[in-house]
Amino acid sequence: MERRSFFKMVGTASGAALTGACGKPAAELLPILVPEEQIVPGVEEWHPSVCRECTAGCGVIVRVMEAHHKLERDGESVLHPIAAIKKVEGNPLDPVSGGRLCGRGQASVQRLYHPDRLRGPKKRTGDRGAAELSDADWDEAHETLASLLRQIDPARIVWLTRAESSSRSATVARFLDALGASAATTVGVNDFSVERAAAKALYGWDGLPVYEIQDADFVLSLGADFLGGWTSPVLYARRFGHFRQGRPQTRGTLIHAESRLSQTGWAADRWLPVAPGGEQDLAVAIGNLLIEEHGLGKDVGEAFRAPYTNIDLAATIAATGVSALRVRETAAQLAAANAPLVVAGASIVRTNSVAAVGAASGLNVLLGNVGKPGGVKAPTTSPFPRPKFSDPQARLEEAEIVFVEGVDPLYLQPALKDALAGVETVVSFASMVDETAAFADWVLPDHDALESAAAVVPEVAPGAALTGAASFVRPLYDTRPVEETLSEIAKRLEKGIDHVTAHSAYEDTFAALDEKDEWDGPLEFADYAERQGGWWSDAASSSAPEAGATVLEAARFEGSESDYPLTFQPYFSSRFGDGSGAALPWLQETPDPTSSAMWEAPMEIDPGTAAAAQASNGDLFRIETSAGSIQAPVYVNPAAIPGVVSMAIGQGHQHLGRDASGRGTNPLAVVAEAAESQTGVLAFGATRCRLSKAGDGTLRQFSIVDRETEPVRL
Amino acid sequence: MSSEPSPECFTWSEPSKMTKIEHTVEAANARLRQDMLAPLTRFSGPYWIAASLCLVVIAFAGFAWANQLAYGIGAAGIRRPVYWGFYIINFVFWIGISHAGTLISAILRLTDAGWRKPVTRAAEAITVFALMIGGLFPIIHLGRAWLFYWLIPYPNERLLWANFRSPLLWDMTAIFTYVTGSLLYLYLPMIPDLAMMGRRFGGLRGKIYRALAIGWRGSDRQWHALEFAMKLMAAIILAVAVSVHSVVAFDFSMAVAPMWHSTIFAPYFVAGAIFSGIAALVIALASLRKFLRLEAYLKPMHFHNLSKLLLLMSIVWAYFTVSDHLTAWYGGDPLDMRVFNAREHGPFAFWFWLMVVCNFVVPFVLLGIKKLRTIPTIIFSSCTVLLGMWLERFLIVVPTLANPPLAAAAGSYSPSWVELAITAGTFAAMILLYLIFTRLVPIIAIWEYEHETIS
Amino acid sequence: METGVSRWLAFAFLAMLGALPATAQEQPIPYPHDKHIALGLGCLDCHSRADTSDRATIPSIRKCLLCHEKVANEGPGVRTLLDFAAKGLEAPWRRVYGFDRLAHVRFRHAPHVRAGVVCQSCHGDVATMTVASKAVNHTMGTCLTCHREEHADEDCAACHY
Amino acid sequence: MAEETNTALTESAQYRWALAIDLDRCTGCEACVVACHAENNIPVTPESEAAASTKHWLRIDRYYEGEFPDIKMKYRPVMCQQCDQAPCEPVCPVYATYQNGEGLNVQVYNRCVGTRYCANNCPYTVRFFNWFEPEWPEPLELQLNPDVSVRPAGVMEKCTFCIQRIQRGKLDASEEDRRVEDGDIETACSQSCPAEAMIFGDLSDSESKISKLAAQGRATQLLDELGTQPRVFYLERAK
Repeated sequence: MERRSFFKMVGTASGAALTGACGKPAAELLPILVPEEQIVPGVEEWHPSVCRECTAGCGVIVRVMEAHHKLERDGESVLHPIAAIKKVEGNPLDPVSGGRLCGRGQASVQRLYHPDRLRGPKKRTGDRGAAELSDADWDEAHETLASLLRQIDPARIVWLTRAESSSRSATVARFLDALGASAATTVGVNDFSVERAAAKALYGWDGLPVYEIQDADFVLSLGADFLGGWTSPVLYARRFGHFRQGRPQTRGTLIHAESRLSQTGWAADRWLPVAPGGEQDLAVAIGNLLIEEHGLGKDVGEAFRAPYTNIDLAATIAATGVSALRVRETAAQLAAANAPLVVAGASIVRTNSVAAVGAASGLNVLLGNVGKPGGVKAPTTSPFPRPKFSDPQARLEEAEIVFVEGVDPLYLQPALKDALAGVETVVSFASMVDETAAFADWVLPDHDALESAAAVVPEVAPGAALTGAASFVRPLYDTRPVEETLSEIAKRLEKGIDHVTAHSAYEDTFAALDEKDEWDGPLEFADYAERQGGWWSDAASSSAPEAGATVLEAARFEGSESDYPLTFQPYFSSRFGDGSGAALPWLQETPDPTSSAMWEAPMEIDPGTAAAAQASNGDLFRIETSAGSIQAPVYVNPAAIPGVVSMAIGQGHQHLGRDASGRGTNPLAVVAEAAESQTGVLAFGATRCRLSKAGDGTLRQFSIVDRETEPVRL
Repeated sequence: MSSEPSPECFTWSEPSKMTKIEHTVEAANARLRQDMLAPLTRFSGPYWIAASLCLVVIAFAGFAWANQLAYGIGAAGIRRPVYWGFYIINFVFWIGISHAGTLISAILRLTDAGWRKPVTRAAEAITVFALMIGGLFPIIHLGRAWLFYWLIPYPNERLLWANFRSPLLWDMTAIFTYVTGSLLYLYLPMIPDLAMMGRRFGGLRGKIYRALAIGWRGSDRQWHALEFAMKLMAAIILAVAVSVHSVVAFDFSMAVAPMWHSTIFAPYFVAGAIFSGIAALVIALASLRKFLRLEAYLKPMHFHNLSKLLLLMSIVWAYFTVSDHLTAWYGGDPLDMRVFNAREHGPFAFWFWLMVVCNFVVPFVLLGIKKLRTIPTIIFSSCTVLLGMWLERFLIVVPTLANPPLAAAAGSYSPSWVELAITAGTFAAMILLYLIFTRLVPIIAIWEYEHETIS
Repeated sequence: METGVSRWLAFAFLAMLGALPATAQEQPIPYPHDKHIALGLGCLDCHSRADTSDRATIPSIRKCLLCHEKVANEGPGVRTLLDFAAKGLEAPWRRVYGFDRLAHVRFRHAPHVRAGVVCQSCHGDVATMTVASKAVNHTMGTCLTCHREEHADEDCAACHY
Repeated sequence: MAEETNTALTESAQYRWALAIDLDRCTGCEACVVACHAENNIPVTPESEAAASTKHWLRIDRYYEGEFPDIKMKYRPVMCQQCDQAPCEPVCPVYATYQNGEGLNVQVYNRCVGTRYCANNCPYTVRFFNWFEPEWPEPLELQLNPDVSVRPAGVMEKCTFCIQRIQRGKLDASEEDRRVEDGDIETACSQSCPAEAMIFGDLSDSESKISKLAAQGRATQLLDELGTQPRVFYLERAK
């Protein structure tokens, strides 16, 4: 979409009144009735918003048109004309999405209209986890929670959330502050704590480094599936497109090193199959070659170079699982490139991931591209707090009340179950009953993201960015934004943050920031949000990097090699993200990129392992680890590394609506409790496993063939 | 002419014994008439049982079709990429069977093969019934069967016309022509017998016979006209029959699908149709012989003659099959080879080799070796040929569709109960139609047979 | 789920509809078009989007109230109207024109109005009607006749998609 | 190549719609697949019917190439290729599919009787049949695009190049009395593509992006040896 046509749309949108359904009871009827100053039948309006499916914070535009909602009134079914959301697309003005959007973002409208969304507040009546809920009253909920909080030691309040920096996180922080509770914590899975810790240690940056792929001519991505489920897939895919074919003379070359052929591996010119845990070794080996053979990094301090030079190169290369030829070739290509770049990440977290990401990021320092075009840029500061990981396991053991918002801890870390069971009151803000909500005493459903006003700081953005949404459709059900719930509770507690709405939340935040002179964005953000979807500036952060040396350490794996000969690595897919995508039927029926399986996430094993286990596609196998066992159908992946069992995260929900519940298995359920050594987050790629046949099954593959030239097997 | 029925027509009489020697032409003719007309009024217990069984199967097929109409064609097992399945296979199969009659009887009539006479009507009836059944399948197979009439070019205000470029339209035209032609061809030689029966039967039944006899008096002029019309129809129907199955073959060979796009398909299909048609005729004659006790008329000679034809067609069929597969294999087009492999040693291999056994090995051995060629072995090989020819159509339709040019779109097919029920229903319908037919007209053309005995 | 049989019937009826005489739909209020037009109202005054959007649209009851709230608030029809308004309801008007779902027609008013097609061509002389009735049968023939005469697009995909 | 396409069409048609897919940019992320579902009222196929009934008008064909460790994925988005010499068209007995003046292979749902011959004759297997009546669990039907038909059981469907957007774009342009300009119309897939790998446009405009891309050395057409003259141009990956 062109910018000018977008302005045209926005003009129409802000001219007309934005609210959807009329407050009046509906006429049953004619689909072409025009209640004046309301949505015009057959005319589309576009409103900017922000996608909340993941934390990347893509600006979107939303197509709103009239539709007819079937309602029960006085025992009669009537059609009520409402402003309905038809489609979500990228906002062309937004520097992150640039008018583009990934599949999850496109599918977000199905979350809004999901048939299993909660229609109002609920309280638990049955056992925890059984999801037996009865209707509750908002006042009752507020009153109960307020009285609980009045009596409680603030240290025993825990807020579990995701790593999203937004008006929401700001409101939550204010609320917890006012109560005297400690800050909200993430669950430690899929929150990029590892990359953040590495950036902090290496460059002293707060936030994720920004990779200027579009201006590089040679990119080595080490452990970062940046075109798949990593940090900001739309931004990086856009940059990748430009990197490949956006410049007249230059075609960027991408080498991808990871322990599975991820989507970045697909798009890459070459995939280097790194042995699990060998990521750090590969980084170090390449660093060694850059320093010793290509004479790079001369102006870098000795302490910084030490981890690369004090090694046995041959042994290190052997540990990577990649052939020496390829390692040397890659190092030579990096050294020869005009604008080389290493994208460092830990899509699959191991026990030494911070060291591995640090060692890989250090290559950029050696290549001298930090802060340069086509190199690594510092993140911009955020006006809102971004929740950090602070050992929820330990905190839950102390907790009396737990709030869960924007995350499904029991799905991402099933091991938290016991700790959560000991907590007296669990409050969930989920809009669909997920694993944790089924465990909660109170489920106080939040508005859907598309119904909410919000301001979000993107995970990675080219410059300072605040992407926002005004609310432009009337909420479908009796839901309340978390901000409002907190405000109601705070009012009862007389904590002085009453009358907080999603809007005022960020306006207040800006005012506070302005006083402290920390924010140079506009105060009238709501106008920006409504008119164009956010406020963005090209201003880049000026914080200079201070290269800190990486402390190397070897990866550990849980389970003995003799009992568990294989390595197990769950991964986050571009389909399901943190697992919440499994609720959306469009994503369920989108074929899994690797196996082309639909409505299922199989375990991927290499042909050798499959032959040894006599497994073929669809056979049901048991993955056994020291933490338990699960069953899943097999997909024999010709590109799987021998001895490595990969499995996409997303299926295996007990709840989360009709499309997710009871389908497949959650690979995180058998991940042993290994922690990444520096951050303490779950190292979900550090478990050994073994396989055994469990029975026959089917794999619904969209393509039953993997090779173009082989005769077809049916 | 007398409208009073002769009383003996309504009495059940012992069929003639083969050993019994007829002494006079008159006595022989009287015996013939009695033997031929007796079944028209004989409704025994087994007849009712057979007819009711058929009705039950047909009713179940009807239920299956209703189910498919109500829930969508998804009730059948066809799915992407195998968009055609049992229905089209059955369609081709039944159209093939229809070649039994008309074509064979026309060839025999034109060549004036004397032994044809007890065979022709039974054969022509097969044609008409098989066409009626086969012609249903394109409609059953439609996604919106109730709109089938849109295939007919009829004037309308929207100036919408059917697409004459589509082989399906050629198909419809050809089949419609063929049905009309073969109905006529069945009817013409029936006229003298209808007139004779009109004299013998009273009541409504007699009236209908007389009406259908369209004033046949047996004058010389009428005989001449009839002879001429039958010769002409035989020539025409021969051309139509060949063209019909060629057009059916065009349904496939006009497509760009691998292994379908073959120049050999038209004659291949015609040969296959005659092949299966003869097999069907043998089985029909054997059943008539047994159940209507026509041993005196359908002699071993008839079966032996037909079996020679069957053997010939088996060899012709094998020749076509080999040349079709050989060219594909030698050409080695990767798209063709994917289908070829799937058929020869892939998932369809079992059915493929079963087809080869049924269509070639069994008839070649049993009918080719004189010692083995007996009526039971002839009937047995006819059965295997029917099975084999059905499999042949399956193996033409399904493997190609399951292996489209883009390998990633490959799929598979297994029929649902709906398709199986409807398929079973059509076989039951064929039997039922035959059962009814044997009670309506004499299954052997009496006048033709009388002519023979006179001459 | 709609059954095949009922679809069959629907089609039969659809075919028959083309031959049905114009019938007046039972409306919640017997709105007299003739009276209003005689008073000087134009079609676009109420069906206000006909010239700019896909649909002509039916006015909200609030538009009726512009006149009927203060003046002309007598008569049984107006009283029904005011009753609806008092209850905060829209009048449940019934549809007079429309295409069958299975016809898959995407009709847009605006381009037709722009091309100079007058309302009467498709809706009959509403000025002489009381309650709107189906004066013109919208069959594919009706559409095509005009499209041919005016050399408008005759591509199937101009309307069916 | 562009030059080979039907010349009779180029003279008479005002527009010649085409799509270019740059496989060097494509990451196989399937955003286009979901975007297509969202735009075109494609019903969700229940799991029991998945794979063989799922109507992915746009799918990603993927093939492994080579052997581990030097293994690669070859992949491409495949949708209706809108062939100039479309095998699907002549075989339809009722003209439910035909080529319109702008080179689109139009599928007329109301005319389709469901012989499925077109699907058999499509070398790309991009035609999808409605085996059952589509269903949306309430209130998911609120999302349905009012500009696109909901196809009933028994009807063939396929990628339309987002004809509703083309018609809308043409009307918008005609309102301003001008031709549709390059970039005015985007298909749902090309609009969503994060890597900007899909470019939709008018081949009759020699200055349009698509015209330039289609004339590039990397431009190929899928199964062009069949002579179907597709309107989808794949820009092959550079070596």
